[in-house]
Amino acid sequence: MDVITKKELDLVALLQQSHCPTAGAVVLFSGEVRNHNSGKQVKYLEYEAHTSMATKMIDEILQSARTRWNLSIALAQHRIGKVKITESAVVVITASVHRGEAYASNRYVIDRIKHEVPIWKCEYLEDGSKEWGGNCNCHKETGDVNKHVYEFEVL
Amino acid sequence: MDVITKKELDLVALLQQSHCPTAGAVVLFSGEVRNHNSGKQVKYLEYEAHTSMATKMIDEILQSARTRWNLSIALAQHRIGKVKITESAVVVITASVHRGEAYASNRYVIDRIKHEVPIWKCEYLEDGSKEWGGNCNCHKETGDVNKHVYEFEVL
Amino acid sequence: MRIQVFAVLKDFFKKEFELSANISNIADLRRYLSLENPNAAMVLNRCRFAVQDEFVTDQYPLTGDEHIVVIPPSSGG
Amino acid sequence: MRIQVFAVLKDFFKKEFELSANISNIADLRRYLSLENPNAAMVLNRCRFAVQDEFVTDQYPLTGDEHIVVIPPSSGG
Repeated sequence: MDVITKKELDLVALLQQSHCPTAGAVVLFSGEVRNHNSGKQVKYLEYEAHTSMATKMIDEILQSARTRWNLSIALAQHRIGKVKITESAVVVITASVHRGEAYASNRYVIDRIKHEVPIWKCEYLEDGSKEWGGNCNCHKETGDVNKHVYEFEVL
Repeated sequence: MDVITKKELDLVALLQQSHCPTAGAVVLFSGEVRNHNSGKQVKYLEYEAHTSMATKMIDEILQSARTRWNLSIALAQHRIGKVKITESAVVVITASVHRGEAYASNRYVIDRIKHEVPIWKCEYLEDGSKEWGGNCNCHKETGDVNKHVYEFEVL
Repeated sequence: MRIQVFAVLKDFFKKEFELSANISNIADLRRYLSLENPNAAMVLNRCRFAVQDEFVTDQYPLTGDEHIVVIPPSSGG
Repeated sequence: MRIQVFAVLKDFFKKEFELSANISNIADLRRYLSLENPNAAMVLNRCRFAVQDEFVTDQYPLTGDEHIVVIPPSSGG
């Protein structure tokens, strides 16, 4: 499976391969393109990645999640190129013995992907303009582009 | 859709109908039958429900989640009867503008279903014995069978 | 009154049965059932009771015409 | 050295270009690029830099043979 792909994400196929006799809980997260952002009407998004680094970093994040929460399954895939409204841009699936770990690790993986991994989105708006957006802004709080405020930590 | 069903849960169909132009985050939880519990080898589970009350209560829980987190989508389905290893016994899907709400509400719905709704599981073990199990034990802490310690609250 | 039990209680009682004893409220019923089957007493202490699909408290008065559901602790999911 | 930029930086620089200026480390490179295109200075201040697909610090010394990737703040997902 390509971690970074130009193809439409096949959530169904990924979900179908995510059942495991030792796991009691499977959590799937799908980050999908909304028709609105910060009050603006969005037509579609376009994602760009530094593919080699992004692939390596996502693999490391998944491995770290597997170890920390003793997961049966941890996978993630991020789409690049044009992604239309309601289509999935990123999917994360985690499976574990109990549900607490599946939720926590899932959140951990998506938070780290969003903050750290070299993937960018450009919003193409209904008014014809475009905007590179949704940047990680943590440096404003932490004073360091390598230090992030993760949602999974402040819950 | 029957909230309580004897049929195999169709996660794929449910996921496919859970994309919404206004939602940026979809979370699916599947509670699946494990081959082990408390050190015992499990052959399969059998679920029983007080269907009329369970249906009404799950509907109320979903409605409460929709309101509290302003969800685009909230659905849940619980299977009864025999459920085999790796099969899904319960599914919860939530969708919202941002991911925080989708995760939190999903957790809220499954926690309340597990603690409150009149559904019971019986474990059929590899050694031939059976065991009604996994009961909500919150009364030991709260002293009241109607007061629960929800995982979503202690996170 | 008609009593319906679920899950583990079916190991102690018939799934559904009539009761014509003089029972004035839910607390009474809980005691009555516990005395009838002492092995079920521990579970019964943790059960919720419902009349017409609504949960009722121990003080809920019974006339004898009710359909009462005895609900052991949940273990769904 | 070869510079590769991504995302919003492509509005300010060519996607990939050669640089032969005398630049001794990443902090120098950040300053050089900011002076070359002051409109990009704010973004550059928030960028991470990578050499051979590994993040490097401002103090990382440059010889001139490197392939350097300039990485604006992430916005995936």
